[in-house]
Amino acid sequence: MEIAEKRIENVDVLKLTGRLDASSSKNLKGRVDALVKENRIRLVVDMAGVDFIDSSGLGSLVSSLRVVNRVNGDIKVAALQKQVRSIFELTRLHRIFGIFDDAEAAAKSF
Amino acid sequence: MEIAEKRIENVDVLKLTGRLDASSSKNLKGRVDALVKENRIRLVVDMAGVDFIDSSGLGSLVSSLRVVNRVNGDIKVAALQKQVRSIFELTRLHRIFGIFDDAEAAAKSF
Amino acid sequence: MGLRKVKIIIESDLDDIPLVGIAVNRFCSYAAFSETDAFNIELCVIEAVTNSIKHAYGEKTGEEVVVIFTFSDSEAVFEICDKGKPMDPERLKKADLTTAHCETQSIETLAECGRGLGIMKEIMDGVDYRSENGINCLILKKNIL
Amino acid sequence: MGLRKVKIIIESDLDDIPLVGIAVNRFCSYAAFSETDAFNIELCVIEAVTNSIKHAYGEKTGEEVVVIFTFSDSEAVFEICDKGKPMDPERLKKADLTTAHCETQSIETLAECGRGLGIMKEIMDGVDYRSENGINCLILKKNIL
Ligand SMILES: Nc1ncnc2c1ncn2[C@@H]1O[C@H](COP(=O)(O)OP(=O)(O)O)[C@@H](O)[C@H]1O
Ligand SMILES: Nc1ncnc2c1ncn2[C@@H]1O[C@H](COP(=O)(O)OP(=O)(O)O)[C@@H](O)[C@H]1O
Repeated sequence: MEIAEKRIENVDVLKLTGRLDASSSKNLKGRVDALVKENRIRLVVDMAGVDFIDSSGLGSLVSSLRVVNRVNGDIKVAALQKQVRSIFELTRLHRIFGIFDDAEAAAKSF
Repeated sequence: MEIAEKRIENVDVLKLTGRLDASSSKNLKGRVDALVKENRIRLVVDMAGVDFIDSSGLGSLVSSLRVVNRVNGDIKVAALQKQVRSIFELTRLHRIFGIFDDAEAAAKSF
Repeated sequence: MGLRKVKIIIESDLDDIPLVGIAVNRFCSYAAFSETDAFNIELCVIEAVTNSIKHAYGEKTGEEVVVIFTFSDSEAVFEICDKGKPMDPERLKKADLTTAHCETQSIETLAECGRGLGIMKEIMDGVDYRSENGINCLILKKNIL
Repeated sequence: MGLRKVKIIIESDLDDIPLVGIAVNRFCSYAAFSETDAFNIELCVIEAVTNSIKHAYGEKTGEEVVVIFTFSDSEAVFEICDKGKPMDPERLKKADLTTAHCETQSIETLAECGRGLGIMKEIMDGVDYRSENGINCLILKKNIL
């Protein structure tokens, strides 16, 4: 999985491409931890390019959210592919994350 | 691989779908042998639905052609997918078979 | 088509898991599952392989995980096997995506919630576990409609 | 990405060969080969597996054919191994799609022409054969550009 970063105003967007699984989820958590250290705690995870997610990937999103919540920040999720969205719903994580159609809408929601 | 048959005037069209390989090539040879026994020796093999061919598949076309040629019939090949066509060319079989864009054109060429 | 069978083997390295995933996905399409079913079954097999590497082998590399795929016209079966530490079968029985600590709204509890076995039980038509002669196999079944 | 590795095993049944083919095709895409390269490499691996079943095992079922796929950023290697009758290595050396009996216009001679090894030599960057301790492996290499 690749992680590309950009900013929309004061929001950091992490654009993921590939598979968010047991191996790559460590990279996501690492990036979020690094951003939180720099006090960048308004985050959007753009999942348009994520064509596979498993419970480890979901777990990394939840524990990233926990880290960011603790410092009163938030993570919004954007642009879920159909199958990935259905796994969010199966595991009920759509109740925990703000989910948006695209990264712009997610960034504006802060 | 599936083989569907239809007639265009006095030509028999064998429409193949799937993989023409060591396993399925036996079916093709069997069908051609059966048609030759009924003296149906103007044949078109419609390959539009064939997304894979190997040397066994090519071999079955060549030996079918031999059987049909012996009784003064012919086999024309129609609608090769791009990758399949390049294997015909690699093995120089495009010099042996009349190759047409579609089954109608192949049938008309008799 | 008769009974078809293929085995995929990787070493216990998380980075090799996608190779199993993409192969399983294509096998499912070949067995006439829909794209959605293929995605979901791929997910379950990957959860099982990940569990073997993480829990049975404790992420020790150089061990083997074997996935045996058999299918007929009516059913697809995946056996995911390792030679590591066996799982307590109660884990499988109790796994449930709707149990208290996975259903809570508290992000602290949610983060701790294991979802792999629960996902498998939701998606597959059968999930079994067998440990015999040092070989542990999780068996996933899905009907072909 | 480091060195990645996966093994696929089927029994010596021609009907199981497509399972190897579709998996190899996806592995090639994953290793960043083009669609055309993936098709051509799939073809070569299938030629090799077919030869193991037809020639090494004489189509006897119940024996194993193992395909080991390893790849790095620069190269993909497929080892296709059986425990059947070894091949005379001269067969591989002499194989050539342009040799007399494959180039003739005579349909009688053409029908007899074996093309599997010749195709592999045309498409791959390396084709080797090794037979040791009762295990025969054809080794196919393709550079990743
Ligand atoms: N293959 C296995 N071998 C040993 N223990 C396992 C295995 N699979 C699962 N377990 C145990 O069952 C628990 C629940 O697994 P699971 O639902 O997949 O969630 P997670 O892996 O995220 O903890 C694991 O934490 C582990 O203790
Ligand atoms: N894996 C193998 N084991 C034993 N003999 C083999 C093997 N592969 C090829 N051969 C021999 O080499 C010959 C040429 O093979 P090939 O070029 O693939 O054409 P074909 O299989 O159509 O004859 C075969 O006829 C066979 O005698």
